Amino acid sequence: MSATEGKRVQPGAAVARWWRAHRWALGQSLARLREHPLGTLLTVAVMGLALALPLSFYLVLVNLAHFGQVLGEGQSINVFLDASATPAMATLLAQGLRAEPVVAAVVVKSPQQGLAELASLQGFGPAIAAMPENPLPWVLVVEPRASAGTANVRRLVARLRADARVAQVQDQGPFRDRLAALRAFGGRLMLTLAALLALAAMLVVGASVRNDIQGRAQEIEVLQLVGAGASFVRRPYLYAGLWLGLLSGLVAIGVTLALEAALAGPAARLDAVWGGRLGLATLDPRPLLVMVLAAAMLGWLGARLASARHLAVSEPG
Amino acid sequence: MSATEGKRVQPGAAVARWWRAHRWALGQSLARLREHPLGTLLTVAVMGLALALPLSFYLVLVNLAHFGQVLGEGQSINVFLDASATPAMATLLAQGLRAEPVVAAVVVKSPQQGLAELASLQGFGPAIAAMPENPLPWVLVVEPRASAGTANVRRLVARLRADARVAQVQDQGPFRDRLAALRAFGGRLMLTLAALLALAAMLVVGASVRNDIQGRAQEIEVLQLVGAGASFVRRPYLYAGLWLGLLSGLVAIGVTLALEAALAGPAARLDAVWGGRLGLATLDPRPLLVMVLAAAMLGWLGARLASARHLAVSEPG
Amino acid sequence: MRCRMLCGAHRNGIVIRFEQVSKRYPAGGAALEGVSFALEAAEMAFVTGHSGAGKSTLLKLIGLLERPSSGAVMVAGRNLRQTRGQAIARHRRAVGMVFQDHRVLLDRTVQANVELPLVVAGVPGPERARRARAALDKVGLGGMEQRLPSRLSTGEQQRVGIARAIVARPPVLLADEPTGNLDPQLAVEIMQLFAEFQAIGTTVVVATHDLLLIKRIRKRVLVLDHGRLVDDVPAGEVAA
Amino acid sequence: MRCRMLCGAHRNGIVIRFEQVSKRYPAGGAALEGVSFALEAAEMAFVTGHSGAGKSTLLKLIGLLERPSSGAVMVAGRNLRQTRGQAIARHRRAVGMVFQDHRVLLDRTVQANVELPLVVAGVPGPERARRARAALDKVGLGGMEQRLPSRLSTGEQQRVGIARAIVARPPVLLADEPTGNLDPQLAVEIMQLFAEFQAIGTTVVVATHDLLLIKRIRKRVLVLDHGRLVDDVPAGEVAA
Ligand SMILES: Nc1ncnc2c1ncn2[C@@H]1O[C@H](COP(=O)(O)OP(=O)(O)OP(=O)(O)O)[C@@H](O)[C@H]1O
Ligand SMILES: Nc1ncnc2c1ncn2[C@@H]1O[C@H](COP(=O)(O)OP(=O)(O)OP(=O)(O)O)[C@@H](O)[C@H]1O
Ligand SMILES: [Mg+2]
Ligand SMILES: [Mg+2]
Repeated sequence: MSATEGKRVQPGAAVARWWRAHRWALGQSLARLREHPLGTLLTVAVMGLALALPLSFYLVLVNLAHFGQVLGEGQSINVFLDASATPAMATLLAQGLRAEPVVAAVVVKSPQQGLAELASLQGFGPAIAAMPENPLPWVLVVEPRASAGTANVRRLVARLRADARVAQVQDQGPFRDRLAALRAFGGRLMLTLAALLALAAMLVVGASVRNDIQGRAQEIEVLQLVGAGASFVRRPYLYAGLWLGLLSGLVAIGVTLALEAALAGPAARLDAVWGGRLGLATLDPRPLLVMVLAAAMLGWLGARLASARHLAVSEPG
Repeated sequence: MSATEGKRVQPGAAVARWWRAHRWALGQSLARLREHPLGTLLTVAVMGLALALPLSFYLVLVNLAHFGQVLGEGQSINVFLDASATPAMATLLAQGLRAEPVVAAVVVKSPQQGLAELASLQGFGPAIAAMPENPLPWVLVVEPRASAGTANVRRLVARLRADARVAQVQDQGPFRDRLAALRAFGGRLMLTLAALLALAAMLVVGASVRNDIQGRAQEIEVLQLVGAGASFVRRPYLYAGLWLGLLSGLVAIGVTLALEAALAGPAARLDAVWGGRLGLATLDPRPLLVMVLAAAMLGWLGARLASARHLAVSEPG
Repeated sequence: MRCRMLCGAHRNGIVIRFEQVSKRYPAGGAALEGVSFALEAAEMAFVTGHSGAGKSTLLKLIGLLERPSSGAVMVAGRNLRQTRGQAIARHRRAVGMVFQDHRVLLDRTVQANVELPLVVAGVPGPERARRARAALDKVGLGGMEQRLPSRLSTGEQQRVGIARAIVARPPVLLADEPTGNLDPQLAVEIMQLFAEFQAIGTTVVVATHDLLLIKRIRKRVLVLDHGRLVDDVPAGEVAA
Repeated sequence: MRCRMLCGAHRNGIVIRFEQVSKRYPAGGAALEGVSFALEAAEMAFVTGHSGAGKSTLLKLIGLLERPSSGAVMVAGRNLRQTRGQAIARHRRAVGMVFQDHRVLLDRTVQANVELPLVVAGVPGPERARRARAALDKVGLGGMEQRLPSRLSTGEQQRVGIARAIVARPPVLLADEPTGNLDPQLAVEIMQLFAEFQAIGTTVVVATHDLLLIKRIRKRVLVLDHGRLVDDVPAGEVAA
């Protein structure tokens, strides 16, 4: 009598039915995207852009960090030892400094080296030649690690200043502070914008799936009226959300690559003036893959959230 | 017999009818937004965010330009004159340089001033005191204008080097090049992102109005069936687009202000390390007003574009 | 405004004329095939025939919702083939139509639905409300002005559609199966309402499959069969 | 699956029972008021009454599209009050329903529309197509499988809705004004189709205002008036 009576004895019928239901939902979700090519395109474009921007920001941030390290390189600390300091004392102090976690490298400059450097400066040659004895002290040129915090470096400078063997410490602290502040500002700016964009992407997904469901209110109602359960009704939307997310992820990658290409010129010039030391990072395939998967998940989740609300009408009034 | 026969003799009836039609469209457009508060909110939020980002970028760009100027300040050119140069020659040359469009200021340093500066350097005091005569030449410290292109500055440096009265020119050209490259990169990055975001905003407006119209396809058809003309049918959507745009513009301003507040801390720290010379720009009300008007126009335009396509079905089949 | 189009031909001569009209839809066979007839001003006619015979198509051609594939549809002496753009809207304002699928907006109040043609015609608010109430009273929906059609029975929705068609008192009234969801007594009342409109000069065309009703009301009957006009019975000759 | 719910009560005893059922909609008066009756398995009944009498409401209560404000609706011996969630979907799969407003999806082919209940039931593709074609043949739409309902006449759309209701051969069949857009001959054919279903054990309830049809088919008649059951005429006593 009933539609399904004939199937009941068949083995594996439940699996077959499950597979049929999913295949149908898959077909529906694809048909839906194909039916409204413009709408699909628009949604994918908007969501893709929204996702491309945080991805691009991520890349810029990675490069900025690198850039900051390169800039930080030149900012060494000059430690002038006391005039009474011996060569052995200088070597000992340098060794101690090299063991500090904050320090990347230490160069020891003898008074002779200092005088030679001074002599090479414009106009001083005759003056130095005329000097009766070398007035310069031993100097340690300390290069802090790029990763060392400014506070740690400042502490080291203070400790050196307190050292009895040290006559004076010449530190470009203000410059290092500026650089750190600049990087903190840039990082915060980028993070704030990225958070806003992620929010926008979520809103776009939500709005799109919500619109799709609203446009199909009649279809959903009919499915419910002919006895479809909640999961059956929801399935095509979840698949559609998944596809939209996937496509958006691909668009995001495309846009990011295009952005990279557009910025390649200025970036290369930037690198050139720094003598190629910036070594600007190219796109790592791993974050891209993560991005596509995250986008698909986001689409699915958006569809799930949007459909949960609409399927509440299944209950009779 | 007909609905309107009674009105025909009344004076000013056409104006009254025009006003009634517009009032009705206004009411409809507002009712429409109120009917779907969530959808309206979502659209306004997405469009607002999309508009907030270019606005924020604009602000950052303005500050970056300012910032670049401050950084550029310190980058003066030292012109060492020939040892045979007289004080009059130095003054004359300085006057000529001050007339150059590239030059912001010129400071003339006598050999005495130079020696005094050198003496104040650590460890040189005794050496200089022991010198039989002053070996230093006259020096002109030339400060280029921040707005001068690096190429122009480079040309000036080359001209000075070729000058017979000049012994040597000490120019931090590489640094100036670096700074210019950095600013070009930052500017291009911001402009590219802003263009992408403006595109996204347009897409969002288009998608939203298109969805609204699609959701009202039945209503539009009924209006056409009872004899509404194209402009009558379109009007509520145009008004709705206008409202959405206006609201989005306001949201954009709100987000931008929030962004500014969030960045106020790091920006202030940045300014502090530069000794308050950055004077970070606060929001100028004029671009904000322009933004709101542009957003409203954008909404209206999006509605117009989206409705133009849908109203083509008015023709009988 | 609408009288520019229809009032001239109103009380004298032919208002609707079909000359060898055929209609073929892109995705189907011939819905109408060589149909010719003429209706005078203040005449009322039924169009009947089996499901798919072409009744709705005939009414849609008069209301300019469709255009003929060949032949000429003349309304008030004008060939509608030349009607374009704004003139289509003007034509539709002069033709009140009850749609077979109601076309009532489910999310607007009953009153807002009925007022629509008046809004389009630019009638002021208070007069709109008064006339909408009067029309709703006539179809037995007095007191339901503020209800949403989604909360009405199907027959009640159908009557909202009827009230909307008559509210602007158009010179031509087309009704497509207006009583398909109404009980026999109400159906007769609605037909009498249409007859009243006819009496004050309105040209009325009603598509229906309700033979009882046709026999009761006794107006001219056009019979369609697979798109062809197979019979045209004058009002006097309808069997009781 | 559906037989868990209805097959037990199938060939013996009561399938549908109303006990003092009242229904008040939030935004209206009482649509049903103290209605009690019982329908046996393989029984066929008409529900009639004026527009707004409560016919659709009665069918919606059986199909679990609405819940009663008071009283009990029992289907196959179960009080539907306890039916929740997945069980509602299961109940609806066991009840084929023709909706007064058709509820046909205009942007899916006729075949896709008719196949919907089979898709939901998990019937394989080829069998779905075969059964959909058979159902469409029965309502006189053979050959229209690939048309879109938006390109059909209203009566044809209505028949798509009828084909969809019968395609899964449900043990209970509810039809709300299924012939409102059909010509008299087709209406009789559709009723005979329902009678065939009754003959193989289906319980059939048809809401209609077509008195001619009620007289021709001669089944039990429930008469509603302003929500009250005012008459219950057994099949044998219907006047010809
Ligand atoms: N969702 C609803 N909300 C409020 N009132 C409703 C709703 N549905 C129906 N009604 C009211 O309940 C009453 C009965 O409605 P019902 O649809 O059952 O009538 P019906 O007998 O099917 O009428 P028809 O022959 O016109 O289809 C009507 O007065 C109607 O206005
Ligand atoms: N838009 C369309 N595209 C293609 N074919 C159509 C379209 N509209 C109607 N048809 C076909 O034209 C024929 C006549 O349709 P029409 O709607 O005029 O019939 P009808 O007499 O009103 O029928 P009913 O009584 O069922 O409403 C039908 O066979 C129908 O399938
Ligand atoms: Mg029709
Ligand atoms: Mg009903």
